[in-house]
Amino acid sequence: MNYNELTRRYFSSAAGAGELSGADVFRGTAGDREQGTWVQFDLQVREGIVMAARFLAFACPHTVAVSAWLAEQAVGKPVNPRLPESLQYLQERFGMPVEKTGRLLIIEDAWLGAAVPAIDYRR
Amino acid sequence: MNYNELTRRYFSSAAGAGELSGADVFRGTAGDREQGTWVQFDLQVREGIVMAARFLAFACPHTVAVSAWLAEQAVGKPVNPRLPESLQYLQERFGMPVEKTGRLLIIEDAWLGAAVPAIDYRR
Amino acid sequence: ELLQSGSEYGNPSSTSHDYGDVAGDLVDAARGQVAAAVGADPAEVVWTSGATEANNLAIFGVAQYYRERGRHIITARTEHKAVLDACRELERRGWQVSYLVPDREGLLDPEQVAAALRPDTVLVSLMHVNNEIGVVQNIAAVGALCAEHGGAWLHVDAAQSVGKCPIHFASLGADLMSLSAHKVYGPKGVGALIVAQRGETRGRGCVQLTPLQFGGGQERALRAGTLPTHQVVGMGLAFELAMRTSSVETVRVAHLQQRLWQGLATLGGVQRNGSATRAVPHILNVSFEGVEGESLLAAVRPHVAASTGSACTSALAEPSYVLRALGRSERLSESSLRFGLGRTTSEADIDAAVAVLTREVQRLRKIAGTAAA
Amino acid sequence: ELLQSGSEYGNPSSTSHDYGDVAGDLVDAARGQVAAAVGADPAEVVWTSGATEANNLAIFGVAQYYRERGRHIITARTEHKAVLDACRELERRGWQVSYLVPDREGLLDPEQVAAALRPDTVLVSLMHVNNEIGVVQNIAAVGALCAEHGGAWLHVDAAQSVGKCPIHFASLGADLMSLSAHKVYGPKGVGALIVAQRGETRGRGCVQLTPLQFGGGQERALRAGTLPTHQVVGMGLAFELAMRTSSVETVRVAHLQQRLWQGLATLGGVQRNGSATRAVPHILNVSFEGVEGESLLAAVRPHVAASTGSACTSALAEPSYVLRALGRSERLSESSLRFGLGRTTSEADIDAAVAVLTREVQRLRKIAGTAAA
Ligand SMILES: Cc1ncc(COP(=O)(O)O)c(C=O)c1O
Ligand SMILES: Cc1ncc(COP(=O)(O)O)c(C=O)c1O
Repeated sequence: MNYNELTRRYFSSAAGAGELSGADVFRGTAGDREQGTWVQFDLQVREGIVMAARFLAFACPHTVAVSAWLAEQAVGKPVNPRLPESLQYLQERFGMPVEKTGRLLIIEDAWLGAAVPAIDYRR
Repeated sequence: MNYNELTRRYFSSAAGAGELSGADVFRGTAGDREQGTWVQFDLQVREGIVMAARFLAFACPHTVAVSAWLAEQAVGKPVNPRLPESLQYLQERFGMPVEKTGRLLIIEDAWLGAAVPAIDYRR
Repeated sequence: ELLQSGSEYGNPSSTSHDYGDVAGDLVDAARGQVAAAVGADPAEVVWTSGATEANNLAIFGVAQYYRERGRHIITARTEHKAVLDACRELERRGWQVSYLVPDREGLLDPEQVAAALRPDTVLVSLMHVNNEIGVVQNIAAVGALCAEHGGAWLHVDAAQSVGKCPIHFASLGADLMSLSAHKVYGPKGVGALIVAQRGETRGRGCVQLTPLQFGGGQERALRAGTLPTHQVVGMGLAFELAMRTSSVETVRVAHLQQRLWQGLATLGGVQRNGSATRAVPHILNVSFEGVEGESLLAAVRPHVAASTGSACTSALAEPSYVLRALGRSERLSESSLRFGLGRTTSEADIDAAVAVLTREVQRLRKIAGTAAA
Repeated sequence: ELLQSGSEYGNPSSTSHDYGDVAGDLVDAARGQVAAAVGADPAEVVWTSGATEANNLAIFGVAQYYRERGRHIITARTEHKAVLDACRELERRGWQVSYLVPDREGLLDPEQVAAALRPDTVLVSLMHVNNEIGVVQNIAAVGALCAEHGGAWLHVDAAQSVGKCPIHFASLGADLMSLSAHKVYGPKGVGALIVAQRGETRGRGCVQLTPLQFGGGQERALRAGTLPTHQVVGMGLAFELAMRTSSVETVRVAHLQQRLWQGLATLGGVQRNGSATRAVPHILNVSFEGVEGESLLAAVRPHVAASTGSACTSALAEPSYVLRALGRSERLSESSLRFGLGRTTSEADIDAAVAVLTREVQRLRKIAGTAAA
């Protein structure tokens, strides 16, 4: 398997790996380690702004990289009820083979699992 | 096909190749060019002694070599109603594959075709 | 690399080694070189251990895959043993094979193929350039007939074509084409089967094959086994060089062949085998009357690299079945020599060969008592 | 040589070229080297394009030849794909195949073979050294069972054995044995099938085979095709070197393997795959808990040449069927690495590999949230 530069960079740094805790932390998880892909996002949200974001991923390098990127870009912005980019765009940017589309959906589920309650909470 | 030294020597010199003529020349032929092997011996015999011997052979190198050797060794000796050596000995000396045993029989036939009348003539 | 992988150079089909990546690039480049040299698409190249395997893969592969559709195959008496022996084996297994007989020049008339095609014909296997006499068959006409028939795939043994005459897979209308590296100055033990992928455009699907060897899924799952990178690279280079030089070289070789034939013709009692006009100049096959075959070869072989019969089958030391198929007698077939002319052949080589042959044939005719013949 | 022959180096099966004579001598020498290294007779060596072809030739060759005697074959779940895929194809063609399941250590009990043998069994095909986990099967015991049965021939895939552990064809009671050059530091694209010729002494004739590829009569008419002299010479040399160095080398490699395993074991959550005692030391296969397989490979591969699954089949990127057959879960099979240790591996390499693996597995476990696992 070959990985593009972006994927390699986020896979090897994986800067935002970890967990957060606290009353203002919203967590979303999706997938199943036993099935080969599991992703978790922790978003710390204050007044609608993402103060910190962490991820965990038992997953392939593409999935790790996309998750790491999502966590990184979220910080400092209003919490977003959708992914910041389309799945197709992410797939292209990270050079993810089509066979892995299902893993993008797992990422999306985990993301929404954290972001949607955060939004709801604000309301 | 590999040939031993003796075969190579007699095949490439083939010194006694040719024909003889005259009242004292006895000729024996055997085989058939169309079948792939044909041999002829001419023996010039005076008072029971082979004065000259020639051969012709449309044949493989082994057959040519054995024929050339037979013609050469005969000269100066009493005409011999048999081959001077056993077929087995010739086969070994000239490194002739067993598949070619039939060709030795053709050589023998041609030889006897010349030598036997020469003997009969002497009697 | 801290620990070595199982193999020295990596497995080009492996996606998990860096070695593999480099090897894969080299193999892809070679695929491109071979494809370009024969007018095929790189994706159509299936590497094999030689044209023998390619021929067997084509014939058994089609026969096995289409065995429910039909069990009739058309080929010719003058094909390479790899084709003929595979067909014989299929006959033992219940297939029927029509063996076309060429004319006295070694040429087939496409009408013979048309007449032999049956509803249950699944394969026509014919060679492009004959390895013993150099004649070139009209494959494109046969390709048209097969396309019209609809059910018969066309396999072409082109092992002798590359570098000797133009060959363009896509234009031949063939579905399968066998290639060999060592006939083009490449390494022995590597070849390819070109397997068409453009069948759709001709109104029927692409040809399908049952593999000969299984395990590992390499080469579109058509040919399992670890790819020998160095061999494949050698074949690619050889084909690229052949393509670059062949037109200039062909003119030069044609001149040499002319010179060789004219030199030998002055001997008298010599016959040229195969068409002189519809042939590549790299092969000259001559029958010498009045000399026995084995002696002829033994007399000239220390000096001239000629062969009797097919160079590939002479272990069996039998008269050439190709010449026999042209109507030559058994004797004359045996006393025939095949001369290969190529890159390293010079005019001086030709003149020396003519001198040796003239001397030795005359000597042998004297020994055989056929000098007047 | 005045005129060149058709091929660059002459055809070793050709008896009519001087080139051919030299090539034939080289091939004979290589035949002797290979035979000596594996306890076979030089006449029993049939050259092939690798162990893939050798396995296919053995399996299809026996099945086709003895198809009237019986159509049952015994093999194991942990065999190489070349064996398993050939058996699957035979199943499609109407044969029956019993796939033995090894124990959790990867070992077969000869009793399993005894229980699977049927009157119509024509072939037992088992490997000697497993390519993924290195375990060594008790082939001699199976050989005795086959001899007793009388109708079942024994084929051994010994592609991974030479240079790694002693192998002696004549003592194994096997009838057929597959070899590969590139697993012994030889060239890719060449191997051999050893075909026993000493059957008479065991009260039944020798094994017979229907060839896979026809044409030309080379290799006792069992394998047609131009022999690649340079490849075969390379294989002969590789086998001779393997034989000379293997006992010293094996001790050294065993020490390195020990060091590697102990280094990795300190990580915790690692499992060794396959028997540690009945195995060659050149292969270590380890499952890493709590990390995903593809990421594991991606993280270590720039530094350590390890592979997942069989090195030969990883183009397909599926969890190792060998580890699955040992009862490992799909996940754990995916997050397993196979390390190959050999001539060029040093202690420093091992220590560096342990360092990289420790760092990366710990990192990935942190990312995966499984660090405590
Ligand atoms: C026309 C033709 N087909 C097939 C072959 C066999 O090719 P290879 O030696 O690559 O197996 C040859 C001879 O080499 C040939 O001349
Ligand atoms: C046990 C075993 N059998 C067969 C093969 C296939 O050998 P080759 O690559 O020579 O076709 C391999 C892998 O190379 C192997 O490890």
